[in-house]
Amino acid sequence: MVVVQEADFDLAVEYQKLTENNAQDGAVVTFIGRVRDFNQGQGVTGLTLEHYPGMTEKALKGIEQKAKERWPINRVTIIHRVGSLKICDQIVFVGISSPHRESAFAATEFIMDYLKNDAPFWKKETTKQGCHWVEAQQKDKDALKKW
Amino acid sequence: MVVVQEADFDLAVEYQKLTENNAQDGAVVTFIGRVRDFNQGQGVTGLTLEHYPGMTEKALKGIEQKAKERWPINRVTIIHRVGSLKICDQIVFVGISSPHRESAFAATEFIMDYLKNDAPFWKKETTKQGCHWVEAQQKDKDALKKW
Amino acid sequence: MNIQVKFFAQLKEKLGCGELTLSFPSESVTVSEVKSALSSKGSVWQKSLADGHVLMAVNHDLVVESFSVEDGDEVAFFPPVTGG
Amino acid sequence: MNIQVKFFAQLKEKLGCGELTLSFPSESVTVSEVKSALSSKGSVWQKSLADGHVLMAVNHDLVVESFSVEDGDEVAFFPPVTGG
Repeated sequence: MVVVQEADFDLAVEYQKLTENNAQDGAVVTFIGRVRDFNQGQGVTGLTLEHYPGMTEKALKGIEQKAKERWPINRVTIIHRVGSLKICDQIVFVGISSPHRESAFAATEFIMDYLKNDAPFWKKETTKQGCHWVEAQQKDKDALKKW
Repeated sequence: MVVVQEADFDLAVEYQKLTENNAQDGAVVTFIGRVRDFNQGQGVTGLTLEHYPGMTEKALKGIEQKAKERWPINRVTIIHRVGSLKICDQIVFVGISSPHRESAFAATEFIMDYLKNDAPFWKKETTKQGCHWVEAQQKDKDALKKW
Repeated sequence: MNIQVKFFAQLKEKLGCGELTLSFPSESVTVSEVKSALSSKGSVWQKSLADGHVLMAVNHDLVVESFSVEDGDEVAFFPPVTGG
Repeated sequence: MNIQVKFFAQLKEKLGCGELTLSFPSESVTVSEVKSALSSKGSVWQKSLADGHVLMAVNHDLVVESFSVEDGDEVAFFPPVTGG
């Protein structure tokens, strides 16, 4: 399941969806990305997330599909927020249930690594000195090499 | 933080502890292990978790410490339940917050892999045909090779 | 043929343009030819689109410069993504 | 010297014993010597403890057979663990 929304999400609700009526999956891995107070700017006060409506959903569904082809995972949820966010706000959720922990770990990290490179979202950070677009990082590109 | 208890745990409460007043950690990874309806017995109806009181806490703290020495992770929670559990019950929680997702993923999986090999818990499965001790699996031993 | 072209993030700001329509006499062009047509709009366009890091998508899929674009397609140019 | 010995899970069930106290005339023994002393209690003990998969702990830390045990120590024997 892929969702792109301005609204916040609730980990407990998402965990419930991954596990209700699910007696086959012994492992659930979740990842949550949050707004930090430092990043490429010092003293970040918030950020705005722009995206490419339509392509974001398609890109995320494509990444979900690749993960499902590669590992025996049963339920997958990807939620990415857009719009204005403050420090400590939640940005992204990935949750996966699987019979086996190694698949759940690998697929969750795989989805985050591909999301960071292929899903059309852009962050603009606000600091006390003004705002600037976040630069893409080489280490995110390098993260794909392990897959 | 390491806890061994009979009581259930609540993901939302644990997530809150990992993130409240925490503006430095952009990444939170959680793992939850649950009782499946199949394992080494078909038609598992539940299980009993025996442990070695005193050593369990010490072993888990040792594993937490090893993870903290190896990765820049800030908050770590390990909860393992003991006693009688039913299908779909939660067994184990590992939650980690870190400035970086790669550290959070690696450390969470590292802790689960070492917990599976070094923490003195033993599962006895109940099936319709009776009950039996779960046998340790070679793949859990092999999982340590990646660290 | 007509195609819709979109720009995002830094690129949209630099060009001062989020969306435009382009017409070509031929029945299909490559993404590279779309870039050339856009570059002729001025030095900011030329310079911004020459940046090797600019990503390209056609109908919501990432593509390379040799990808073929047809009538009615939506082509997008944007900087490396930074979500997550 | 006296040591406390504990058994868990399958091993506890096979031996019909969860805990016992052992006395040695010397001031320290190896875990291997503790095993030998226990094995002399009968064939079930001998066979169960000879299993190469049995794990050993002294004062709550996993140890190898050559590890030295002293007065008051707690020694434990148990099968490979299966938590998580």
